[in-house]
Amino acid sequence: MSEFEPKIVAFVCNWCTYAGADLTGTSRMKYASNVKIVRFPCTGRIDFMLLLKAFAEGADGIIVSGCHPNDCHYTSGNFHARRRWVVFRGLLDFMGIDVKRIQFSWVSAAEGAKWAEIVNSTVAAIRELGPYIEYRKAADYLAQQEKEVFNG
Amino acid sequence: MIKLGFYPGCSLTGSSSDYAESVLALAKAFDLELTEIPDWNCCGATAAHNMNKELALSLSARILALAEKQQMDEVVVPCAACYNRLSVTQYELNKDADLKKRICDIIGMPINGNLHILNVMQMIDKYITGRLEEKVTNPFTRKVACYYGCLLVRPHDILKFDRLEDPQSMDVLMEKVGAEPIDWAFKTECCGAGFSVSHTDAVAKLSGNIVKDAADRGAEAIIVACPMCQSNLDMRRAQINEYLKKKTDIPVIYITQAIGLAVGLSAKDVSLQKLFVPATFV
Amino acid sequence: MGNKPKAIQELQRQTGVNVSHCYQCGKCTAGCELADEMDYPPSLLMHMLQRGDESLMQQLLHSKTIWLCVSCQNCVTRCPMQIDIPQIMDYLREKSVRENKINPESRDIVAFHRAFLDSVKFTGRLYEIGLIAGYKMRTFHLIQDVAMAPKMYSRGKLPLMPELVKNRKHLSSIFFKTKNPKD
Amino acid sequence: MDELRKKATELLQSGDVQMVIGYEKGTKGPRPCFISVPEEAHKLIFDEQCTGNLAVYLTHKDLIAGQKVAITASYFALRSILRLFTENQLQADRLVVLTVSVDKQLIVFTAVDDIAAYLQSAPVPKREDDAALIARLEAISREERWAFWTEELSKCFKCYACRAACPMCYCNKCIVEENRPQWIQPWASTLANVEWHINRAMHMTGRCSDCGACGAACPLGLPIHLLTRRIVQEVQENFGIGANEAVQKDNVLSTFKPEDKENFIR
Amino acid sequence: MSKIGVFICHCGENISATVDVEKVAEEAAKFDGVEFATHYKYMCSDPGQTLIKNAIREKGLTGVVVGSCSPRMHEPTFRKACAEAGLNPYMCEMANLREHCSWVHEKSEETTEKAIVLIKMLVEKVKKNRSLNAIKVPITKKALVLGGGIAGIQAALDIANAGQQVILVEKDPSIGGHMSQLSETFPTLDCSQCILTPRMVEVAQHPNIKLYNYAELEKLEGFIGNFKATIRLKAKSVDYSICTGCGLCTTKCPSKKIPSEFNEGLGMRTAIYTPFPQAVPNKPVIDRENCNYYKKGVCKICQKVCPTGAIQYDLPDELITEDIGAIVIATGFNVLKTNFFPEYGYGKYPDVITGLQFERLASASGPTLGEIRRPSDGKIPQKIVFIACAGSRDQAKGIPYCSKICCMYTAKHAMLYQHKVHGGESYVFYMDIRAGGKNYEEFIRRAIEDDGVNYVRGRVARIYEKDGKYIVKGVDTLLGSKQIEIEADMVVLATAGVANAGAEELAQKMHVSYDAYHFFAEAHPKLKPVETNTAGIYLCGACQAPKDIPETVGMASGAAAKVIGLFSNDELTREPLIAVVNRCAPPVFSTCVGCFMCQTACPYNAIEREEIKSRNGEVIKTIAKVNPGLCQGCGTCVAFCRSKAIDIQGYSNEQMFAEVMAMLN
Repeated sequence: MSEFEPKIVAFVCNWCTYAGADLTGTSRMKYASNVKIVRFPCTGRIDFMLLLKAFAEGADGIIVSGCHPNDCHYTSGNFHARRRWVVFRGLLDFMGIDVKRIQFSWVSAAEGAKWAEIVNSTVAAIRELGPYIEYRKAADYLAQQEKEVFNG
Repeated sequence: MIKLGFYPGCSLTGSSSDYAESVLALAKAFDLELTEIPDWNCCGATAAHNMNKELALSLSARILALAEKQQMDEVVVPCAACYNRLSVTQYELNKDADLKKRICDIIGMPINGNLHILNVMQMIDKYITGRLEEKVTNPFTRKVACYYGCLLVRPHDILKFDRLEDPQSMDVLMEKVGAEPIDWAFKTECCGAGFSVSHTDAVAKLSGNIVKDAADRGAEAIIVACPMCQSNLDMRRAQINEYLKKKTDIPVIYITQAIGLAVGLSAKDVSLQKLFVPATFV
Repeated sequence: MGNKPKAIQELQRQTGVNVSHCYQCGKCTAGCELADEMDYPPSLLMHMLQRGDESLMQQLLHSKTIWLCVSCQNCVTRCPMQIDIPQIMDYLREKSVRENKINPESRDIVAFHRAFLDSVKFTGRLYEIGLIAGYKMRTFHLIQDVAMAPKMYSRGKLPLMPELVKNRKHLSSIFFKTKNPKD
Repeated sequence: MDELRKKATELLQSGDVQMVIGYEKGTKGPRPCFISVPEEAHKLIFDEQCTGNLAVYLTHKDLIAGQKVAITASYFALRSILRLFTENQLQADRLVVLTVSVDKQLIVFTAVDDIAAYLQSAPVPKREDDAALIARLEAISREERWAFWTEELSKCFKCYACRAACPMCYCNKCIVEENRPQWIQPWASTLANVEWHINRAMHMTGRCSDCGACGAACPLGLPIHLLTRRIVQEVQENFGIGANEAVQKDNVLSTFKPEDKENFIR
Repeated sequence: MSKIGVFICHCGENISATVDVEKVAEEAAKFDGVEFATHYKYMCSDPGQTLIKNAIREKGLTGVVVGSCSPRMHEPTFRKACAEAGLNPYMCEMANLREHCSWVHEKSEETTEKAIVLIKMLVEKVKKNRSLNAIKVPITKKALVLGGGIAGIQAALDIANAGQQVILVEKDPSIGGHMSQLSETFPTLDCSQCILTPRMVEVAQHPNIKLYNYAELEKLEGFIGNFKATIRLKAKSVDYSICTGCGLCTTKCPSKKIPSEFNEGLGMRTAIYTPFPQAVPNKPVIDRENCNYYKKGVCKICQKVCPTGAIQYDLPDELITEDIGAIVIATGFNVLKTNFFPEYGYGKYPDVITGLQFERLASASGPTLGEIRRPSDGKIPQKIVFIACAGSRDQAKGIPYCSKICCMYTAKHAMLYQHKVHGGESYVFYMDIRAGGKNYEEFIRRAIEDDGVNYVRGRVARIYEKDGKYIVKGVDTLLGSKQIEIEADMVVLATAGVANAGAEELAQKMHVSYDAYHFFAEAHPKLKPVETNTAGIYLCGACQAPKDIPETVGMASGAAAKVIGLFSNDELTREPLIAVVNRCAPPVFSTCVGCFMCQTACPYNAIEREEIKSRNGEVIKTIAKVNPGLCQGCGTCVAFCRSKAIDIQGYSNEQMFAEVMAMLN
């Protein structure tokens, strides 16, 4: 299991966390390369379906990060997002989907160090949890179906 | 009757028996019951952590463990040095799980690390202040210099007691019993502590500066809450006067003695006669 | 930490103090009670550690400074970089003892510490007569403080019999398990 | 019940409405009926068996076809109706809402607010069996819950009866029909099914009447209504908004409080 | 079939040092839809851009992906380049290979791997991009300047002199800020008031400047070119339309013992007051906290004595709204008070003062008329100690940064002291002398060489009072860390410059970001020093970080130039990255079902109702419509809309979906 390198997708907002991650870079702080960032205008834009898709397509963990409350570039996008995540997490957990694999955080444009810390701690946590095959199994089944369809 | 744990520490059983006696007398007067931690040992004081950190931690750890074993929640530790060592030890163990494990193995006892360690001021604050003023029958109407020493308030972020510089807790209490605490400069400067015997000149000098400033500013007594400070400022007065090249006769009184007197205890009750430099005004 | 000398890395591991944090403002020395007696005042000591070469480390292990430090915490309390100098002092003292490099002029202090610990080792508590006796044996300051003893005794501040901890086995085991090779 | 029939007859005769949506006796329990001539009003029944959520028909454009209609609404249907008003899907002047209270009183609502008031006063029909199942699912481990749901949902063959039965599913293009991008694969398969039901539930946030029609409609009897039910609970527990309240609010997810819970965010 | 061009930048060594750029380009070339892939040392350079342009023309590219630095840095650059080559600028995307890859990972296979994936993601995204056209919105040509210190004054004057309208809002009764408190200024030692006051008057008289003193920003809505600002005019209790500023009231006011803010507590003022003689506007306000009438309900003396009857006790706060096109934040800074320093006596020693207080002592308009006297007893200090870095560069006190101005003004203080107190002895305890700036080092040397100021390298551990002297326990680290004790008559702490109280709150009101110390954050540390990352809001002066006067003035003019530039167009082109509601063929018209829940989700009220009517004018359907002028493109509505009827250009569902898929497959 120690060999296992988790795939982690980060959904971040452009104004705080993306800028924060830029700062991590400009300050040359190092973090695990498992994480790849998808840039959104705002956490309010992040569609929960994208999280499900990420898991289905092989992500073992997900980071969702944006501006601290009251700091949203668009005033309240992050507040809307927060509510969405509350309900979403509740539902996922009820369905037995592993919410421990989704790390939500607020990282401001000034918090380069925090971003590195979030990434590294998440990578470590997911390494512990192992690959999320459980979820993908259901997906593999989907993939097969696809083949059948395509190969007539 | 409120029951509290009690750790006298070595000096209170010897050179500072007067401190112990006055603490107990005061506690009794306000019906607090102080129960000694059974079979307690020395906290290791300066010697231990100067020579061997692990030993220092282990010695203090044993005391903590014993107290916990008695289901003590709060332990009163009058000696500033012991108070400091015990608090620091508990903090270090709580901070570092591996260290805690190592030490617990050495002493062969478990430690939770949730003991409330109270110095005398904290004891008074928590269980006496409320009833203090009304009990004052014989106000301690003197100009006093409250001397805290270094161990009582530092390291600040561990002890979290009073404030960084120019602490106030003793002054506040002394005011309550009718005294007039002076604003002076050496509240937390070190008295030479552990060097009492081994480097007496240093003690004479450091304590000297303290005594001098207090005297110069017209204090009639120096109030302390630490046996080491007391013995250095009091028993070492000969050497101090030598260093200062003048005779100072300002007595060094434990806060528990002063408050004791104020609430009507006799000089005997608080063992005032044990001072080297007598408190003539009493 | 990577490219620092071994000794400094070790120090950092033991004390958690990164000596590079010190920017030599000297506030520690300014507030130190005994700096004027020290051969290397705290801030200078810090700088020697920063330079990190072995000979400087040796000078420190042989220094009076480490034994003159009273651990009053003035320095760390005021240090703008929150550098725990007392921790470093403890570390250096222990190292100095282990490597047998105690400064001759500081023997008294060390002797006192040893006597103190012996007393604790054998009685579990500090037995002042024992302590003084032990100290004098070690230092031959035979007449020092003789004047004081009677005064103390008369004031009941000097019990002639030691108070003993019942479970002394327990204590000696603690001493044994934490034994410092050179002690 | 006679009152109800009398009222229905009236409404149709007076031409106040052209159709009454109600229940009639069916082979196994009540079934929906659509009455457009006074003579048939006698068919109407309304009792505690009548739980199906008739509000679903109110958004069927082909059925309503611009007519004024009356509807006999169960407790949950009333919630749905409220919600449909909030979402601009109904016009008060083209709809007469009727219900029969627990003490068998016919109630004719004259204003939308009256419905809200009634919902507050009237007792919420209990659904112990569901509560029990939810409790059981909460008790077991996450892995077991996942096993349970994947097992159940692997059976789903996407007939969308759940969607058809839901008054809130009135979009003219459902996300499962969306193919740019193809959010959810159209064919039935465990993961696609899971995704579909998560979407269905999420889309119900703050809108669901908790009537359970989706579950009832499922030909395989999958307990999918538990998902929407859970959402209702989440909203209640986390935002303190009850179902009756939620259906009148703008929307739970389009509004917020600065002090909303965020203990899961670092 | 798309023809994508991929351009990998080495960024000198910044990327190529840890990422195998050749390999990345090589791999990228294999992605389907990629027509052309290459790498180059500096893509942003002119030849780099030409490379891209040529490729677009020659290969007929339909999309471009540049793998280089953060898009927050160069997206505009490359989009412009594409446009110049005839490709729609929004068909260009950037992959962040520097900040998010090469700089944060070690050189390794994985790092290069990641870079390749990042490129792939953007390639897949750009395939789904659509050509977009910039949006035009009108600009309200009126600027709001917050803060009437030298920064605000300079910015306001520059903008006004360019013929644009300015509203200047100052929270205090008078403009002037900290600069008006200063005595002489380094390195020229010319009198602060003398150079400032004319500017203050100019502001007051300028036809294009509307000044609101004793006012604060209450609320800010809207966006660049179209802000709506609500300003609170705090009740002055004086009707300025009648008040002649004769000052009679201030002389007659009975409560005279209020510490004067202008004199940093070293002088007193009355309850009805103008902060200082040269105040602009030179009319009083009543400080209601300290006025007898408001406290006890009796007095009204000022009203009795006022010749014009201008005093009106019942005037309430007033809220006004202004349409604004751009904003300049110039709210300045503050300095720590002496009570911040335990080791220096928690502020209990009257003659241990801050540098700003010393300015008042040294100022001809100050409480001592420019003589250096001890606040406690008015004696002239024969021995004075200046302590630099008081709070600054002090992690333990939560201020690890250098306050920048202290070295210079401390030297100035010592110099002034030596000039004013002959035979006086002055010491400066310093850690380093930071005198970067024109004639600054020379200035310091003058203090040391000509005026004989004693510079001692070391920090002071503590100060305590003894027999009317202050014992300063310091150290001289250059004497092998030797302790020194100075018996001083007075001590001046160069206390750290900190953000104004309420800066955080103000930042949140305006949605501009701020740093860990609550200073406002510039959009880019080097290339956008006067912009915030909110379009149309600029900043200048010490509200961004401690600064001296020349720097502040320069920055203020810079911010002003940005505003003037913005106002030089009648309309403003905005990025078309906004939400749109889809439309489709009848009878559906749009998958929007008109529930209008999105309206409540939109922070900008940008969503309107659109009625789709039949030929004979009856409403068939009502659907949502996004007002392109108002939409800021946050996309909250998009994630919220269950029928996916709203999508956002540039971050569309298809684009984001493609990106995620590309990353994981």
